[in-house]
Amino acid sequence: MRRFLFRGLWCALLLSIALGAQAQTGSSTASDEDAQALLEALDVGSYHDKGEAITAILQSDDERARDWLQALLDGRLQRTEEGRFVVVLNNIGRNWPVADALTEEPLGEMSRRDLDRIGINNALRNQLRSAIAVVDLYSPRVERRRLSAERLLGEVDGDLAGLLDTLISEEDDLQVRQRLTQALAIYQTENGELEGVETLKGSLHPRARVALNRAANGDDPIVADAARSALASIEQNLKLNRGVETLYFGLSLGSVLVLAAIGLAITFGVMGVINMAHGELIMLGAYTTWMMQQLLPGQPGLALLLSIPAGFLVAALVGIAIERGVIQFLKGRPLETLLATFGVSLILQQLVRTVISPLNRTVVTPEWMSGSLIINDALSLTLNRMVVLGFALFVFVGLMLIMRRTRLGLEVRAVTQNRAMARAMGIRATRVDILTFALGSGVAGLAGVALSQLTNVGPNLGQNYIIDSFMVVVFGGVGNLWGTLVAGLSLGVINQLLEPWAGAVLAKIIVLVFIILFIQKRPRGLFPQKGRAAEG
Amino acid sequence: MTTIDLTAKPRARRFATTLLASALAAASLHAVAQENDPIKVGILHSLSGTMAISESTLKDTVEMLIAQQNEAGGLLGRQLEAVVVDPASNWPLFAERARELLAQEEVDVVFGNWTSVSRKAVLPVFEELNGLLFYPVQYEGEESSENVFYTGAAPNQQAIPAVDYLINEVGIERFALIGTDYVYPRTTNRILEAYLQDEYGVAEEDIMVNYTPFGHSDWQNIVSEIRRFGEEGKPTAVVSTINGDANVPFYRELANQGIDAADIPVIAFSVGEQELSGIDTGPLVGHLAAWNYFMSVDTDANYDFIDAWIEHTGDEEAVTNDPMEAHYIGFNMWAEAVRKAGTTDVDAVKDAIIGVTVPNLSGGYAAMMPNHHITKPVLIGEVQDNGQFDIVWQTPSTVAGDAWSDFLPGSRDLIADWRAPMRCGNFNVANGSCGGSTAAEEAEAALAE
Amino acid sequence: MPNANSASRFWLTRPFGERATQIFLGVLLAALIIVTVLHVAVPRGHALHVNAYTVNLFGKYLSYALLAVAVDLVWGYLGILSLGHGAFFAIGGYAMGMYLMRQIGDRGTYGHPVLPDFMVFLNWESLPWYWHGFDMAWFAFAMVLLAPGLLALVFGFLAFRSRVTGVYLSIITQALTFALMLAFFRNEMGFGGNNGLTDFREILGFNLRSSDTRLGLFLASGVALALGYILCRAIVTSKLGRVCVATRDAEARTRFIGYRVERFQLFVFVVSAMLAGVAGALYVPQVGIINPSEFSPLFSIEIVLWVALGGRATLYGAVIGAILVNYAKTVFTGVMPDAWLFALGALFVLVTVFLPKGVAGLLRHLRRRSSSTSPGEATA
Amino acid sequence: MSLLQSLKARDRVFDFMAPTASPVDVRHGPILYMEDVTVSFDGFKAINNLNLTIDDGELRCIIGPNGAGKTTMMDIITGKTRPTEGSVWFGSRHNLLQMNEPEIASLGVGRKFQKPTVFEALSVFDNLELAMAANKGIFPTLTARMTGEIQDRIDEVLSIIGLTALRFQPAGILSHGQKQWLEIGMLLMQRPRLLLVDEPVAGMTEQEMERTAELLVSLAGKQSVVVVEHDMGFVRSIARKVTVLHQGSVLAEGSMDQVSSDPKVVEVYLGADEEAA
Repeated sequence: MRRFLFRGLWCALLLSIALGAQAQTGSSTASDEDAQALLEALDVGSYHDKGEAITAILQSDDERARDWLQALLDGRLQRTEEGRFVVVLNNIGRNWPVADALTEEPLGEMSRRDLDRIGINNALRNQLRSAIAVVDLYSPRVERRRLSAERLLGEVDGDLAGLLDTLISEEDDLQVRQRLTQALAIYQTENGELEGVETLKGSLHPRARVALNRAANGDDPIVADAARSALASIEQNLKLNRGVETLYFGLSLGSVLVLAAIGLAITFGVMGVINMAHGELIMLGAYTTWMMQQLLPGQPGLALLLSIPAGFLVAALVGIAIERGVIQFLKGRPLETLLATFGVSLILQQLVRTVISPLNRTVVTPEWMSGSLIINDALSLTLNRMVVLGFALFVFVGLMLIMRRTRLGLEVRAVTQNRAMARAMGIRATRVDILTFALGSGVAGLAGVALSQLTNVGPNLGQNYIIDSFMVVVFGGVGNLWGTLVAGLSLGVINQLLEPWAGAVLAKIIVLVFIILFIQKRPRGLFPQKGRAAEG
Repeated sequence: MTTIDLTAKPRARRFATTLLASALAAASLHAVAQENDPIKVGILHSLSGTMAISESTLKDTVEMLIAQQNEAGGLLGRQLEAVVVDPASNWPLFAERARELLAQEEVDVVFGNWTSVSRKAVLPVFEELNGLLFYPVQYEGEESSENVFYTGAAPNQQAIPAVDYLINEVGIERFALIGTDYVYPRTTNRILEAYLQDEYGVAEEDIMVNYTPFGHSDWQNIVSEIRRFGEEGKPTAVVSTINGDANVPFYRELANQGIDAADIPVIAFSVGEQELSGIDTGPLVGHLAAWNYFMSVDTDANYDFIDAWIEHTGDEEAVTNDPMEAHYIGFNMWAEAVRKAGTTDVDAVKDAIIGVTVPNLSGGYAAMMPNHHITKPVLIGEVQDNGQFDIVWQTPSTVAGDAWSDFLPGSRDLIADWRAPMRCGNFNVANGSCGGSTAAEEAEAALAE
Repeated sequence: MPNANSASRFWLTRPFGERATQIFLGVLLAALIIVTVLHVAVPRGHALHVNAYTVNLFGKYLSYALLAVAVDLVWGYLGILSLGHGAFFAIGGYAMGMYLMRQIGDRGTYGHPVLPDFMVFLNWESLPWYWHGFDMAWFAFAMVLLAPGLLALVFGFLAFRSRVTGVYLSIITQALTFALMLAFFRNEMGFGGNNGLTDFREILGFNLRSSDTRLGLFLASGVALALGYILCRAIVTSKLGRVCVATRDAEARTRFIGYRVERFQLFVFVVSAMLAGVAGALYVPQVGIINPSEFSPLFSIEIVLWVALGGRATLYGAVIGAILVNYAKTVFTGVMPDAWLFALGALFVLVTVFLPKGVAGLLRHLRRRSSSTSPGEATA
Repeated sequence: MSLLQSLKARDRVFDFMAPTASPVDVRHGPILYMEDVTVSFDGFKAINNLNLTIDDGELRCIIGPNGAGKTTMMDIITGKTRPTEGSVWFGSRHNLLQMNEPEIASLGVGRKFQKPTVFEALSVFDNLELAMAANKGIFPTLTARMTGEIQDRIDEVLSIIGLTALRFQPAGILSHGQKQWLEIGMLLMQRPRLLLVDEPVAGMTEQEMERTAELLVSLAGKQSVVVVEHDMGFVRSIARKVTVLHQGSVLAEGSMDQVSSDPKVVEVYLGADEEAA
């Protein structure tokens, strides 16, 4: 891999010097024959020859070179039967729209059968990336320069190193300059130069650590000591970051549990209904998200936002249907509600299987939710989970407000405390039941919307969460939102703390056993609450 | 009808009974099968429950193949008739259904099963009632039954070439073996560990192994572990034997923690076109999969197959995958063997099918080996943004399936050969008996304490 | 039927005083005989012939029926809705499975005299301690009773002592079986992980792959069901049975008239668990495999449905329910795989909403005149 | 079977060989002492160092406004609630604070709830049989048989509570009053040394009340009876000695007339209640 890479960089270097020179003159365009010939060279069996061909393309300072390489990288540079090269614009389906690689004019659709890809492998892919990176060092666009600088960390070789000094001095973007300096320092450190070690002090980038390790084992004692001390301080710093990371993992897992369970906390806590179909309500929320994305192709973000109310609505409506259709007949028979709603869950699952598909559905993650928030080179927090965490808290606060501030909340609490009394005071308990159940179900729908960003959207989605949800609710204390929040988050954190040394399976088992034993000690959970449900 | 290898001491008794049973079964089959009534083809794939996702398409595949065969005039002048049952992703039910197919419906051949456990569940039934089972999914090996034909990949037809590719073509030096905790990943990873250390001298600390439960959905910790594992400077790859539903959250987590194929490529053995259809492949581009067939294979045979499939399902988006090709091959092999034998009688077909060669969809040929495994090419594909794989490497010639891995102490010196006179699924070349592994010394070890 | 109190003197013979028991045992016996005759006497291919496959199927139903009876004992008469009885069933099954594994001896694919195949290829160099002794039938069969019993004892002791009741109990029983499922999926546990235990050859020296053995197992299941039924009847018609019903309906009151409720609950719970274990042990050799999916919470809930459908607190109702549902399953998964889950789901809903007393309740409703004073027949 | 549990339980061996409760020592007269008993539910004192002694064979009425702590007091005696301070002795040998409900019950303390609770699914006959004093361990219960003397005992009680006709009917179908009676009957079956009766006549007709009165009076002497009642008329009709509880402690004690003439009592309670009655 490295062998390929360095050769790539070396020839890229020649090119870059050329480009550097041309910065004033502007680059030329090779004649179509030459261009055709250049591409012809790519269409060979051995990857070694392909490497050579790429070098050739780089050296021919053709302004289309970068586009060709990019197309090659994306596997969209293909050849027709009559041997002309085209770039595939969109490769979904059996017929693809293409454009001429040389003239860039669109040629309409072509059948897959008539096209041959110019294949590449990861090695070439790396060569191409680094080559494009070096080209991009000279790009007028800052973000391209950033990326390429990023990529050069630990990939610098002698020739490039010589070049970097000038680049750094010319570079006006601070970030790029820092990266380039680091890249250079790593190169120096690897070659056992003290100044490199100095610059790398406190840098958390893994490549820096690797370089320092090398230097620490190097033969020059002074450099070695410097490297060792640098490493020591870095290790300290890393430990801290790991701790933060694990905590974050725990909280995000916890937030998922809270989301999944909190709707249950309401239906279970207030109405004493054990809704086994809760998981399927979550699933419906997730499918709503998918639906929305189908309706609004190309705008996953907007679709996601819209599916928050939509998901709530869908789930809430189904919830009402369940309440009216089944649960109202089972007043005061919690265990029977368990059985009936379990039946409902089976039906809903199979419904999705037959109506939509037994296969999982693709839910796209919008730009602003993908990737991670980079705190430093060692710690970065994944965005989608951060959003979910925030969302969970938002839902929780929302529910709290509903329970504390609104008329409904008041009535709900009244009914929970003493149904008969509440009735006597003219609260329409049945109406409260319906609304409560709708609320609980709706929240489940919201959970589904969030989960669609983390896991499969498929018929079994619900099943994977129902038991955990019950555990969280019971552990936290039935009908107590705070309990659910605390229970969910703490279980999440416990789980993530255990996982590294116990392994995922054992961690889960330990948590379950812990909950069982805990219930023995405190049969009413963390925050017990008197009320109908509490009588079980 | 056959001679029993006299060296086979421990199994001889059971062996005789099996043959007896098979003779009886065969006789009874003849009793009911008149010349003109249709040949019954049993299909044993889950149509409901968790496995329905993967298996229902295989049922459709076999139905399609049967339809095509009938259009082409059937077999031996008789029409083929599909007998479909639903084991509902429930392992005991698999055994029950298998028994139904063989004892009740008296089918001539069965195509079915996906998971190893379901195969293990039906195995005794097929051996007892002497049926024929074609098993189309890649599996952990370590098995060769007289009544089962393994048209999926054995570890040496998938895992081993895959790491060869990683080491020789990509220059990988560290391996994270990540899998779901069941027998296929366990065995595969043990084979790979042994292989990497023996063949390439990869060091202990350069191999990381991790198992997760089915449908595992929280990959944060493991992925960040992988990230650190890969940050040590050596080029690193993940070898994934993660099963089904757990894949989506896994790849999502990879993407979100910023691990892309160029830094740490993931090569998967259980992720095919169908699985990808449920994932947003954008962030996955460049990750790898090792199979014996990809939908993107550029041959006319394949394009015809795809067109037929799309027509059969009436779904423009319908995808094909490796197990479907396995059934395609298996079905044709069986048909060929029936023609050769001139009858659907199980024992006759069992003898006839060994050595049968039929074209596969990737432009080569598949032959049935004496150990009831077949020859397959091994392809490495890279995920593309359109949910297809782009084939970046392939074995120069086809590889013969190995029932018993050379890299597991227990099975190193076992071979399977179902031709007369050996007729043995676990012949021990060391002590020349048909009685499994080097039992003697291991027995001492076990009894010692 | 005559009042339980005035029934005959010894508690074990009391149940025979009841018509329900007599009818039930009569029907069961008849069924066993008929099936046997039709299987053995009637020639193969004859319209009336019952083939090995069907016998095997019935055998499975009977073991399920025993399981259902066990669940009805705790749910119907004690009011404890256990969502974890699948666990006891599975443990009994594993105990039997381990015995059958050891019986394979050196006939496994690796021909190892001691280690089961899965241990050989997962590189276990020696037998884990908890596998010792299972090569002896008496030990294994004892474990079939003791292992589930012990689990029930410990779990029940903790739960009942701290007075975990109703929904909470149901949910932690669910947690119990879920945890066990995850545990048994782990290959380190040494129970074969997901593949479980399979490829059995012999039981007590009889070849498991012969239809005679299968007939034997079928009859054994029938007998076990009869005995289990009589035992449960004896318990519920005894004074203890009435204490259970009392506990179910008014736990505090029962305490105040001097019964240590938690001990009665524990006793019955353990008995029930043991019955479930036996059911599992009979189930495994007939289906030829035991794997962790038997621990799945969904299965445990399904068992409860059988009981609910048949009718709680009647015992024979449980049997009816178990056989009905499983027969339906066999039929529907065959003819309409897609619609099957709809049917099952609808069954859950309809039974709980419109048929709270199940089929048995329906039957009793049809013939009103029989006075229903035997304990527990009024559902709580 | 319940070996493990028996071992856990402090002071006993296997159920089936557990000794029946050792005789209650009443040589010093009183059968129940409550000394400086205090119960506080997070701060609020439901019982505030209550002192109460009941003599053997005495019939005692306890009255007091709502929240006076009458029911809590019963909970303490029967082991349902544990006091924060103080001591409760049954006779001079048994410390009730170290026993749980069943133990106390089998010692001879019977309790009738405010709201009548009988086993509705069981027949009247069964209800009485279960309540009957006997070894209530598991195996004795499992193997218990119906003997002639038990039959007689049950029939006797049935006639006392006048439910002979309904003996085989499920208790669920009884009227409210009949349930009250059945519950009293169950107390009788227990042959308790001390009966705690919480509002026995709630929801009874006049004549039912009278019969109840007679019954309770007739019981006194053989057993000690503590009656908590709101109905002043009823109390007046049976009371020899009356204790007035107020805010968890004894306000006054004595004959009905003494008590009702006590100004404190009149102030906090009677005055208001007399009009009501």
